[in-house]
Amino acid sequence: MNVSEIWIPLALTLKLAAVTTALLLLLCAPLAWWLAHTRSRFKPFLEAIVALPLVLPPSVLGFYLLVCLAPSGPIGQLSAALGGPALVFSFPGLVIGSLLYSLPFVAQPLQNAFASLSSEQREAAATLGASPLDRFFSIALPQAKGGILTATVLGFAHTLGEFGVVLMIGGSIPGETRTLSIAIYESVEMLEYGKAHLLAGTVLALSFLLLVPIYALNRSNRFFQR
Amino acid sequence: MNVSEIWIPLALTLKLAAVTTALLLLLCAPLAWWLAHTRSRFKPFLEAIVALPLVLPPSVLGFYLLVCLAPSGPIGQLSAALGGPALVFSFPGLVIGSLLYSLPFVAQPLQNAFASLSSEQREAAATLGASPLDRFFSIALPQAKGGILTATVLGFAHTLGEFGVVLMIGGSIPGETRTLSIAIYESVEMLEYGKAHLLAGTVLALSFLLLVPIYALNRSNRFFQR
Amino acid sequence: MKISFDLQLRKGDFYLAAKADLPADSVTAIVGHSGAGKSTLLRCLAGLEKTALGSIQVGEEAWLKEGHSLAPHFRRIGYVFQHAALFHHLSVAQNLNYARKRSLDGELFPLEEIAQVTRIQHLLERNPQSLSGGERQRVAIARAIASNPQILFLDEPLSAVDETARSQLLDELERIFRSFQIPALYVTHNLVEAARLSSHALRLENGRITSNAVTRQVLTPTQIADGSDPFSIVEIRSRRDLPEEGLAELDTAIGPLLVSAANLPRELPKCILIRGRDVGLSLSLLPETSILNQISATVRSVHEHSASQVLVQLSCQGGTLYALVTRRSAQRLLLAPQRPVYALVKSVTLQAEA
Amino acid sequence: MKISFDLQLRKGDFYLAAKADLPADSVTAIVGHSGAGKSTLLRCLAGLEKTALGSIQVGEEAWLKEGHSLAPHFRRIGYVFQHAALFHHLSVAQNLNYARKRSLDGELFPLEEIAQVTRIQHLLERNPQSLSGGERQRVAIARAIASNPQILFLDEPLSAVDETARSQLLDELERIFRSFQIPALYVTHNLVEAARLSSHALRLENGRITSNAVTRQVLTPTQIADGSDPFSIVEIRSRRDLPEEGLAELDTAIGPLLVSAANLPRELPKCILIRGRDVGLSLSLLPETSILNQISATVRSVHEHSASQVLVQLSCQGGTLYALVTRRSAQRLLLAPQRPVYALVKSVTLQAEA
Amino acid sequence: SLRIAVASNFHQTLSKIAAAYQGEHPEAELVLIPGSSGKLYAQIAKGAAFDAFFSADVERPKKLEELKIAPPETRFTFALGVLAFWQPGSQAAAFSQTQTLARANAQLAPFGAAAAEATERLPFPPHRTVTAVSVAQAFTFAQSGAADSAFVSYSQLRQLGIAEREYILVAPDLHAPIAQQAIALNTRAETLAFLKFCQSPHAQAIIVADGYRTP
Ligand SMILES: Nc1ncnc2c1ncn2[C@@H]1O[C@H](COP(=O)(O)OP(=O)(O)OP(=O)(O)O)[C@@H](O)[C@H]1O
Ligand SMILES: Nc1ncnc2c1ncn2[C@@H]1O[C@H](COP(=O)(O)OP(=O)(O)OP(=O)(O)O)[C@@H](O)[C@H]1O
Ligand code: MOO
Ligand SMILES: [Mg+2]
Ligand SMILES: [Mg+2]
Repeated sequence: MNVSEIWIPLALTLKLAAVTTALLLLLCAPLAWWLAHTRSRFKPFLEAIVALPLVLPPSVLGFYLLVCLAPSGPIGQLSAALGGPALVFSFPGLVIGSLLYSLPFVAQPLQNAFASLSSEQREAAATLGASPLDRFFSIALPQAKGGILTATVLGFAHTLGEFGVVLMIGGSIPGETRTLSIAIYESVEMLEYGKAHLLAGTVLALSFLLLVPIYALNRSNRFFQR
Repeated sequence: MNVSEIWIPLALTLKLAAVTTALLLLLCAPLAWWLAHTRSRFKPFLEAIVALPLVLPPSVLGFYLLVCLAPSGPIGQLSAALGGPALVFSFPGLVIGSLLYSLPFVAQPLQNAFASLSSEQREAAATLGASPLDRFFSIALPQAKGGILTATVLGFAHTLGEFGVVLMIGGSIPGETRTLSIAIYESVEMLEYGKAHLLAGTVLALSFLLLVPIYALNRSNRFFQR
Repeated sequence: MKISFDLQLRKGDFYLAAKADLPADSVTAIVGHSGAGKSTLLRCLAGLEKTALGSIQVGEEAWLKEGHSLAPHFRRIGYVFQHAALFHHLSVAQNLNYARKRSLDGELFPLEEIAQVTRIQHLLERNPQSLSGGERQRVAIARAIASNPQILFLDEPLSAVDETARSQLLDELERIFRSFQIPALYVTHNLVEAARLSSHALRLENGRITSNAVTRQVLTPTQIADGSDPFSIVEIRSRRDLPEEGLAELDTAIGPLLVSAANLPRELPKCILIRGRDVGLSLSLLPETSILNQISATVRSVHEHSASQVLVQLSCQGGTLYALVTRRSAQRLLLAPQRPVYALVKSVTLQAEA
Repeated sequence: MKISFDLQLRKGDFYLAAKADLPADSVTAIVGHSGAGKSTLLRCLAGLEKTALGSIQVGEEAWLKEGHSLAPHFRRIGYVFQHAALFHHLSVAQNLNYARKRSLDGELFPLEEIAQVTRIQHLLERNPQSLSGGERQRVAIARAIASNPQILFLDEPLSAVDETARSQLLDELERIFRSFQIPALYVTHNLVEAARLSSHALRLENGRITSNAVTRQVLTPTQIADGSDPFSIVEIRSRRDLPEEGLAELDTAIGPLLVSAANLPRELPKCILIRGRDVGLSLSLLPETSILNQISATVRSVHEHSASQVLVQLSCQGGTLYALVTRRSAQRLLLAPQRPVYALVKSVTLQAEA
Repeated sequence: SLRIAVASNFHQTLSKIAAAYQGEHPEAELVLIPGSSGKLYAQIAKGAAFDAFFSADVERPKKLEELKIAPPETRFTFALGVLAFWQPGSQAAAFSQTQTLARANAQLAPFGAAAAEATERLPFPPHRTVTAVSVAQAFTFAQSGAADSAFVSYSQLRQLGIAEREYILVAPDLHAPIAQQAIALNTRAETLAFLKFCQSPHAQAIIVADGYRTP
């Protein structure tokens, strides 16, 4: 087994996880903020909808996504009409799938973190001349750090490990949609246990090496934060 | 397709999700509490370990679990030596697998919720004669309600939808280890799309009907809580 | 400049309905019992109560008008909250800088000066959550000033501050208000503090404004029926310092008064407070005593005050002075309208201090 | 009962090293400037500072001994925090009940009575976060009492409370301390409050205990060099009420004093406060004035106080009284040791009030 | 380049065939995409850009042909699976020793269907059957020790070099043939050329050597 067999899917996986997590944070921040503060009657419905991607098995979710995103499907047609990229068996498609599948893991911790912020300090910031956006970035985000970290870790790790959705709408195209988790899965399926152990070990070690400093960094600021 | 084809796997799935979530909450509460308050140097390592089950594809995690839990594996032998039940192809085995797989979704939101509680009120409770356990139940838990709800929903929903691990260590025995998500997966694989739609629709509708009142309940208390 | 508002707000059982015109170029005190709605009124004016109805006009700007509310960050206020509300994720210095960065045009007081005035220089690198109660409140005051506000809202800013610091901070606040011309709304339950700092005052009772006038009038003893200490607020016309004795001679509405200069702000204060209980009465002049101020006066009326005491309203050269004396003395001195007396005021009691 | 402690605690740059023996059967005031370590000391005694070293002995119980610390919930204390620390997820009534349910044996004050005394009956169903500042502090006091503590720790409990409520709450606290025999440690920056409530006092400065004695002595004007108002604390021996006039005649260490009975607690107070600035001096008796208390005295010493004022220490029948007068008067009356004078004290100033 | 979707169980063998093909046609680029037949089918039906599909069954290629997703008359049987009964670690595999028997789901995998049929006809004692989604998973169940016996594909045993005493090859007459079909998904010359190669004696030899039979 040569290095590129690990390296290519690894790079792809990291890219997918990074893009997905970044997009999810961007998308979920306003959503979570709204959910944390609204008094709308529709809030429980929206919250339930956010949680729904979780309850379907990933490959089934992938199947429905496939139906929607295929060139013949509603979203696929829309994308084609707008001159967008092909959404199945392509990287953009994987991103869409992962976005949907990891949504709850990012949205919910964010919402919790935002909801537990006291309004006192934001009010103080407002009287000091901070606009709502300014308040969000200068007060709410730093104070919600713990929740944002959790959202990021859960979103990133879940995208790393996900393969049901990815396999279905991605199709395991080397270098394009064949992520590390698919490579591991396939190794097991093809009885190449040695390779599977190696790949799984790599992912675990890498994740561990990534997570420990992140958590350590968070911890070192904790004293100041409390 | 007759009713029992939905009903039996559905009942099994709900039972698995309920048992897993309940156990996870019990196990994770002290863990999360400790993580939220310790100043130990090992904290980042433990936090990283808690997140690790996420980064492996579920069926790969399932594979390793299978190796450990099989009668010849270390845990399987232990269980047998202690007169415990068989851990593969059995409900207890599914519970163990789901526990591991859903751990981060329960532990992390709990930890966040606990960490964001101010110590002031617990200190006040201590001076009023509340023991540490009493404080935990009478002050920390109610005030961490939002985080506990998120942990419960994420844990429950994720167990509902999980099938990679379950498939691997459960072996799809009807009424015993064949959960709804496996049934849906199998339908899709068998090109029985009609049945798949029906099953998936049922899960979605049920989850929605379950989640909306839970969130609504949480919301109605929010005003008082803030 | 002027502030006019007409506000309505419901919060549970509590209903605020407050309408007033205030001069917005000086300090206005807002007094009233606990729960009267003082904090709520400030919050409405700051735009923090989203459900407040009515109108707020500050100078040329409409802060609240039917259907339109100016966002809080556009109302150039500096707000010192009753609970300091410091930013926990920033150090003390960063808290000040936060305000400074968002302050608009206009001449700025240097941060060092602000820190010095509020005595927080040694705390700048600290985390707000490690501060003591009094330290926190001083940082909150400093932060509000750092934002270079057009108007300061202060909600009991000195309640956690110890006596020495309080009296010095009062001095400094007074100086800041005056020399930097920052008008202020000042909520306090300390009437003496109110009298000392403000020229105008509002009294709130159960969500309504029950008086709105110059401080002297609002805090007038006969207006205040709540058992708190009655006092007179006497206008000062001019001042002559006697440096060798550390005294100042004030020309006031009730005649000349000798006061310890150290107890006066550097600027000429507009008025001085004289507590009713600090005023004694005599039928004749008393040369051989330490009482330097002996003011010729006429009894205007005598009010019941408590089982043992009466409040005597005196006329002195057209000014009004209140004396609180025992019923026994009143009988002994035959106090009644028109009776000429001397009001005895120890000069040392004349400190304009809380 | 007695409390002995010898505590060390480092918090950043701040170092607390406090050792003292206190009587634990009465109220001990803890005074000192902002940041002196008053709150920190209380927290150590309550067991809330886990890193505190040293020892605490309360009566027979060792709360802290080398290697062993009694958990806070076993120290039967009622703690009123500087920031109320009410439980937000419970209503006011539930907050009280929380404390009540966890209270141990002993006779209990009914919750209704506690609510009435602290004037929070109308707030029982409310959410603590909707309360005004003063309301919160009153609920915190009520909750601490509801826990039926062996000893009360109060950290500036009245700072957010308005004057009327404060004076009434002080009365009630006094009554509670006395009639229910709850000893207390009372942190305040208000020396008059300290003098009124406590029989013993500690002064903290920069983490050290600089005095520890009966209140009279700790708060003695010549001990306090911080520019705060000097006052005398005069022991009361007996009391005779004159109901028809609303007055009470007190037999004190400096002679008989006439005081408004309404200004005295129902119980015989141990001592009365006389502010230096409320004491005038005369060379002769003044029959024709409202000043009822004219006490024959001898000047013991004259201290510089400020540019314009001197503090005169007087001997009256063996008791000590301080008068604050202008330098001008002191010169005019030729005040010097041994000079016989009359101390003039208006009875209405003799209210044991903050 | 050619993108060939292949049922997981045949992936190894097809790699060898592809290598041989590339030996003869150095310019050819072949990308193999393994997966379960059902998943690959769904993807092809939704327009996945594969050039050929090696299924584990007959059903799916036939359906693609019927739905006109695949061109007509390119479908052929490339291999017949050989069913094996495996008892890992045993000295001599015996049906009578079975307690937990793993096999693939009869409805999902042709090996499963064949195993189900064979089970009826062979002398098994009472036992528990656990089903896997694929024959690969059935193999894993046995390999991990979770199940003591399993119906697997002879090709898998060959691939891992399992000792002969541990398994019994099931007679072909005990079940319907496990026909595996391939189909072209377009009529490009390269596609057809490769499919043609797979039917060549060279390829057939590789297939047989890996534990399949040829039609
Ligand atoms: N959500 C609510 N429901 C019911 N009453 C409320 C609510 N919020 C505030 N109040 C009441 O409004 C009244 C005014 O509160 P506010 O904080 O303005 O008082 P305040 O005058 O500032 O008192 P303090 O001097 O004690 O700070 C209080 O009695 C308070 O209990
Ligand atoms: N973590 C810390 N690092 C550095 N200094 C600290 C820390 N925590 C507390 N301090 C300092 O300890 C000192 C004592 O604080 P404490 O709260 O006991 O004061 P206090 O006497 O109660 O004052 P106040 O009257 O203002 O409430 C303060 O100066 C405070 O700044
Ligand atoms: O739950 Mo999955 O499809 O096994 O990632
Ligand atoms: Mg208020
Ligand atoms: Mg303090």
